[in-house]
Amino acid sequence: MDFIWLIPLLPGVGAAINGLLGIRYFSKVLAARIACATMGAALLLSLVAFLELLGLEHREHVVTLAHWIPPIPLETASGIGAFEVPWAFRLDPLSGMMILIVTGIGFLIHLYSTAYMDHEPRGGYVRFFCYLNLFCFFMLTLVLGSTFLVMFVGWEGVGLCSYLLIGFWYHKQSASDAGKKAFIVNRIGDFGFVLGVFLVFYTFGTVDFREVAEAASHMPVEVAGFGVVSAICLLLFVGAVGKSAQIPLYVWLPDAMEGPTPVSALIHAATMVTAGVYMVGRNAVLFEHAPMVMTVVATVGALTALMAATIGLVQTDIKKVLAYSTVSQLGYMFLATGVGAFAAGAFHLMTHAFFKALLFLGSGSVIHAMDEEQDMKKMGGLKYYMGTTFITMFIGAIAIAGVPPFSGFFSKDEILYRTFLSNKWLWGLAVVTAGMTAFYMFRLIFMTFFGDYRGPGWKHEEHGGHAEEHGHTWHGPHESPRLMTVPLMVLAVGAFAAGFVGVPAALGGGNAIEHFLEPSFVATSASHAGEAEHAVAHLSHGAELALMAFSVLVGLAGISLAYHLYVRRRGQADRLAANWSVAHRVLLNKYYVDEAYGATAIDGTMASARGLWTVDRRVVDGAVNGAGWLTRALSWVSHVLDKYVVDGLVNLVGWICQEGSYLFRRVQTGLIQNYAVATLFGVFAFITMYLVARYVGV
Amino acid sequence: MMEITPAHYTILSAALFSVGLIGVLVRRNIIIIFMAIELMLNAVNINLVAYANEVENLVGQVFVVFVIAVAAAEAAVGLGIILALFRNKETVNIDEMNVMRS
Amino acid sequence: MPAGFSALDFYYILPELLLTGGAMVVLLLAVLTPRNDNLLLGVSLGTLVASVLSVSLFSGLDVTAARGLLAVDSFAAFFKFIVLLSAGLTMLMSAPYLRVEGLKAGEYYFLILCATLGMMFMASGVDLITLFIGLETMAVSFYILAGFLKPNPRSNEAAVKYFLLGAFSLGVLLYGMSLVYGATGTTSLQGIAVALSGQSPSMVIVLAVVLIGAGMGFKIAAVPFHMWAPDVYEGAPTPVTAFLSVGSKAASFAMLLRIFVEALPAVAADWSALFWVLAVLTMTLGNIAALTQSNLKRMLAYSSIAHAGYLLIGVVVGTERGVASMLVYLGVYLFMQLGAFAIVVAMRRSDVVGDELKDLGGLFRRSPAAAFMMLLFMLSLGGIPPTAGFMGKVWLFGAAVDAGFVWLAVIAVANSAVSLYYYLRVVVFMWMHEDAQPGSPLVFGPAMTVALGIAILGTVVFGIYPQLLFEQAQAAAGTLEGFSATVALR
Amino acid sequence: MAEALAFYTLSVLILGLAVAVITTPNTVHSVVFLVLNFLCVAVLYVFLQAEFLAVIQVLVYAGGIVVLYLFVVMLVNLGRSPEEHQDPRRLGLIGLGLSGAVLLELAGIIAYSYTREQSPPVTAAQASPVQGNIEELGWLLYTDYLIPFEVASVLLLVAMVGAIVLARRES
Repeated sequence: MDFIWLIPLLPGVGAAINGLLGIRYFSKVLAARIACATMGAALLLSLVAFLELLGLEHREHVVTLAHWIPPIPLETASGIGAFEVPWAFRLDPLSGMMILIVTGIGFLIHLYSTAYMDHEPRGGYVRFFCYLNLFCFFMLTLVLGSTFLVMFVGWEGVGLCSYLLIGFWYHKQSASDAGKKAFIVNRIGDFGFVLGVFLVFYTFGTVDFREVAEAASHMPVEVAGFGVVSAICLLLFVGAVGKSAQIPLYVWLPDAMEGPTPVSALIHAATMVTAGVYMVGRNAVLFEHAPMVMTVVATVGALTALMAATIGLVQTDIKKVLAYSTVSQLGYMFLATGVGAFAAGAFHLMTHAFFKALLFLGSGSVIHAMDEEQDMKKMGGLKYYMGTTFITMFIGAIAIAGVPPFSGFFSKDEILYRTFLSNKWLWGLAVVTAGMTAFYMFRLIFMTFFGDYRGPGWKHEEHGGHAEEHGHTWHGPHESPRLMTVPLMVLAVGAFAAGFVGVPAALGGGNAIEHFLEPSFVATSASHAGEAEHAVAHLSHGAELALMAFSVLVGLAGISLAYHLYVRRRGQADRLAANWSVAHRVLLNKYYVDEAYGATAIDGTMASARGLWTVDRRVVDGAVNGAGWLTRALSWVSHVLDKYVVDGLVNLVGWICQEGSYLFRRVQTGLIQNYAVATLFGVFAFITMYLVARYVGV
Repeated sequence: MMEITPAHYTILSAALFSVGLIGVLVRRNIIIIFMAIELMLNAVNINLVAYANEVENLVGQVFVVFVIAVAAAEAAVGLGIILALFRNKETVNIDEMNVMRS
Repeated sequence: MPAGFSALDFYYILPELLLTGGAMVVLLLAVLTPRNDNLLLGVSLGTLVASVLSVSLFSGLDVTAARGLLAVDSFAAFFKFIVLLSAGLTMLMSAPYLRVEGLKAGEYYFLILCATLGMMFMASGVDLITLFIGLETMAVSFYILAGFLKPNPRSNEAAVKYFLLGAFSLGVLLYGMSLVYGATGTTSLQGIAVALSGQSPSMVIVLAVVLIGAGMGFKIAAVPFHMWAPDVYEGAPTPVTAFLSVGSKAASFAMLLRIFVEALPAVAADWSALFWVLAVLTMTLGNIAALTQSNLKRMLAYSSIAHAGYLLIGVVVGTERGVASMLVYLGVYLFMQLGAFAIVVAMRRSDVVGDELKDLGGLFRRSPAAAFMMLLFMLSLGGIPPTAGFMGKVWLFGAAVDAGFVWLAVIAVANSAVSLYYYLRVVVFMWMHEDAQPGSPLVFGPAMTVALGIAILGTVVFGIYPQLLFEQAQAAAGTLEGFSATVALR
Repeated sequence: MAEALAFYTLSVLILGLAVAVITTPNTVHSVVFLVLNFLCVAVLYVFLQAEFLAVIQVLVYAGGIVVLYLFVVMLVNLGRSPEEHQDPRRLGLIGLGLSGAVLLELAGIIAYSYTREQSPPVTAAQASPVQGNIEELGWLLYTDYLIPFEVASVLLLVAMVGAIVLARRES
């Protein structure tokens, strides 16, 4: 298994070849082949490594490649420690799972991109694959790194790639602005992370994950106070918040959708943004010793999940819906880690990687088919044009909505269950979020694939107008090429089946993934035996099943609500008025008032005949109305927070720097004597400083 | 007051130094500014010679020899620079030398 | 031979003698064969190599020579290596530049060699007079070099600015030195330290600390004594700017350390506070002012100001660790800064000035190799692992934390984060902007290739295997005297 | 008493001439005042037992450097006053104020610490085998300070080369 260092290296080599030679010399096909081949090889190696890992007794293997930072004596809390960092990679269950996700999904997205990016000019095409490979290189370094610093190399590297790829279409102002925003926000997170690492070294005298975990496991759990471990965890969590787009640093992720869709799928849904969750999981022992920070993590996670879901309810840009959904699901993962269910968080990370990558790629396929149209109001009825995309995306939506036996059900349910045991309030928030998630995902599906086609025409009179601006003729929505649909199908299988590795005991499963991942979250295999003593409280299987049923019902309610609003009523509305087909443009509650009013006025006789059913429906509608209004208000509040507070802070920092820069430039008048005056002023100020310090006594 | 101590020389030197400073800071003719810098160096020399007299070793005077040598070298180079500049810009006004700024 | 001057003394100044001799030969050749640029370059480089070899003869020693005026120790050897290497890289990148600008190579190389000579005396002098005369030799050479592009008004202006402000700050520096002499009766650093030990430092010494600090602060371009730097860096010929920002800065730091650590440990608390303020001001202002620059040379000037701020951390810390980490940072800074300037020089062609940021537009498509090298230099300057700049920062900031200057380290880390913005802006220009001169790749001559190769090698190798640099720096810092008092007073 | 009288007279002369140097509008007058100033400083050196330096001061400064100044003043003879154009952003007054403040600080600190510490540290004067100021200085320059002396010669060579490079007209 000593070859695991090759896994990150292979995509790195691909990036180097494409970057150094490809941009000048390679054809599109050759560059794509190199990129895909290196990723494919990395995937194979990952599989082999993973299988070998399963055969290991201790489920852990560390490969030290070379010395990196030689021993530097540095002061730590317990005397002078040697700050020594090797280039070391660690394969354990957590990183094993991650490399499979990164290489597997990465490979599929590489394949998908060969077709998706096809209309790019050659230079841009090769550049894209160079960045994509480079990203995989850094991401794999991040997950395999055995110390904080090696992880930091990957951490910064994926940030850089993300920044480059968001701004890939740099001539678009919005794209380069989004890249900048991502960059600035991530700096704030990185600042916390770096300070956290410093503090880790100061406290433990090492930056190796395993050694830190060992040392931390002997420290008392900081139940009552806010000690050094809590400080470390809080700082690390700041880093995670930046990378994984949580409140208050989530603002960059929705904007990041300016990048090409495969990038959104790989970096901003499946892998990079989960790095924060991964990092928290990696330091599970540390976090378990800081219960206060755990509460912070769980609360931030739950609030983010809820807030992003509310925003998702009213978005009409297909990628924006998915982006907010990603933020929301990441919040779920943090909620899980925050309540101590690290395995559940990692499990959700994996299932989410499948279905969210699937949904993003599906949306990419839709956007491709619609000639770069992203507004769902201009779609509709696409299931007749692109069956494969529809079916696979539908599977993804079912998975995320938490319908058994699809993967999302198992992972989400595990999180809900563990949250319920820990904190009922957070559980409430999470359940509401689950309902909203189901609603907006199916709203997306229904708006996109059901109903009537509402996009631009293509058959006769409008034939040239819209399409020829893009330099090629558009023949209406169409199914994407095989290279794009095959990855969709593979991911759909994953989105369906990935959950079976974690069937809970209440359903007769063994929750295999939790036991598999457990060694990564405890200090040593020795303390693994004593795990029972800090095992969490259990509910009876009956109660667990009831909770499960409840959450499934909430999910189904969300779906049926979406169906109610976007399919059933619209069909009815079509018969009532011709302009009804654009009703979804109208805000939710207004839609309902009008609809109910129209229904009672025109079908008045029918209404009286229907009797009780109508009353029922009005009650339901009223509730929906209220909920809709509340949601809108929440969305508005979130939006205002987003725009004026969080954005404001980010902009303020930038503004201060920029204005400071201009101020210094104005001071630089070019006049020699002013420069001499500055020197003299410095002398004067320092002498005065000393005089004051000495004779006035400060 | 009547006994002349090294402090007297030092204060004279400080005053001469400040006159030089003022000359550097307020005049616009580069040549005069340059002369003001020579005044500053002279103030340093007075200081060094006075101290050498006080502490009764000649190191201070040796230092002065080197300061004078450096002053001569700087004068040669500085005037060369001023000449080169004058050929290009036809001015020795320091306020007209702010092409590069901010 | 004068009394008390032994053959051994001449042996110990062999590197300086070789350099002087080489400079004279170059000057003669410039008269005899003025058009033979390659010969002049070869002789100059040969002189540097010979000097490097002779420096390595003494690298393990720790003695004083020439009647206590020069120290032959690892500290001096380390700085001599740095200045000789930076002079060599500067000459290598100058070769194509001189051709394009049509400059006389003989005088140019002669002046570079003489500036290097001055720097070497700054590194090894342990007497105020030696240090001062070395400083002036360097400074006068740079005054001339800054104005070497005679028909160019910007170069004239740079020379005038550097010269006037340099002479001005020299006055301030000398005044401070004269006060020190007056208070102690000696110019020997050792003697000053002995005379000051055991008495409570008088205010005159503190005054001298401020004046010398201001004079040295001018040379290292520390805020608020920095204001000459952006203008002079922009106007001077680009290789001279590179040499100014690396060689001059390194030698000035050597002199600063010698004076403050060896001669003034009695007032360590005072100068440490002074440099704390200077360091914070310098790195913050340097980084923030760099954010909005559009001229590449000017941006690099502000970046070099910011780096002086980081380097000052090592002086503030003042311990052996602090100084050692500062030396590491200087060694790293040498490669990345000179590398970045080498790319700027390579952009200069007969029809293109190439020092504006927008001239880098689309460099990645034009010259991927150059773009990748620039990327590495920028990442290193920004302190991103696994480049050498990261190593330097880790050690430097670690030393600060270690000595209890936690706030200083926090400010420095925040500054590094800010600085990434403008370093990556360069990357953005190279990768994401329209091609500034489509279809005309940069051409590297053999000399430039060697210079860039060395710079890249240093940036990468010291990032992955910094052991060698660390050992040298630690040995060098170990021979600087006066730490015990510093540490006691911290 | 006589010493005091001489000192104060010279001080007034030196400072007065210095002020004249930096206030005269005419550059040539400035140069003349500078020469006179240097001569007064040379006299001051004689009082301080630095005869050799007094000679050097007259020879190098008054004789050499100032002639150089005169040359340059003649060479850059302008059609208009060099002080005609003034940049409004220049902080002349602030500079004036700061100079005054720094002078006050310098003088205050020096006077204060001199009254406080009446015992200036005297290091052992280096034993020199010769008598007389000039011989002693020469001895020191060619033994102890030989290295800086030689470097100074390189410095002067650099200055010479530089002056030629910069002042030479390109053909």
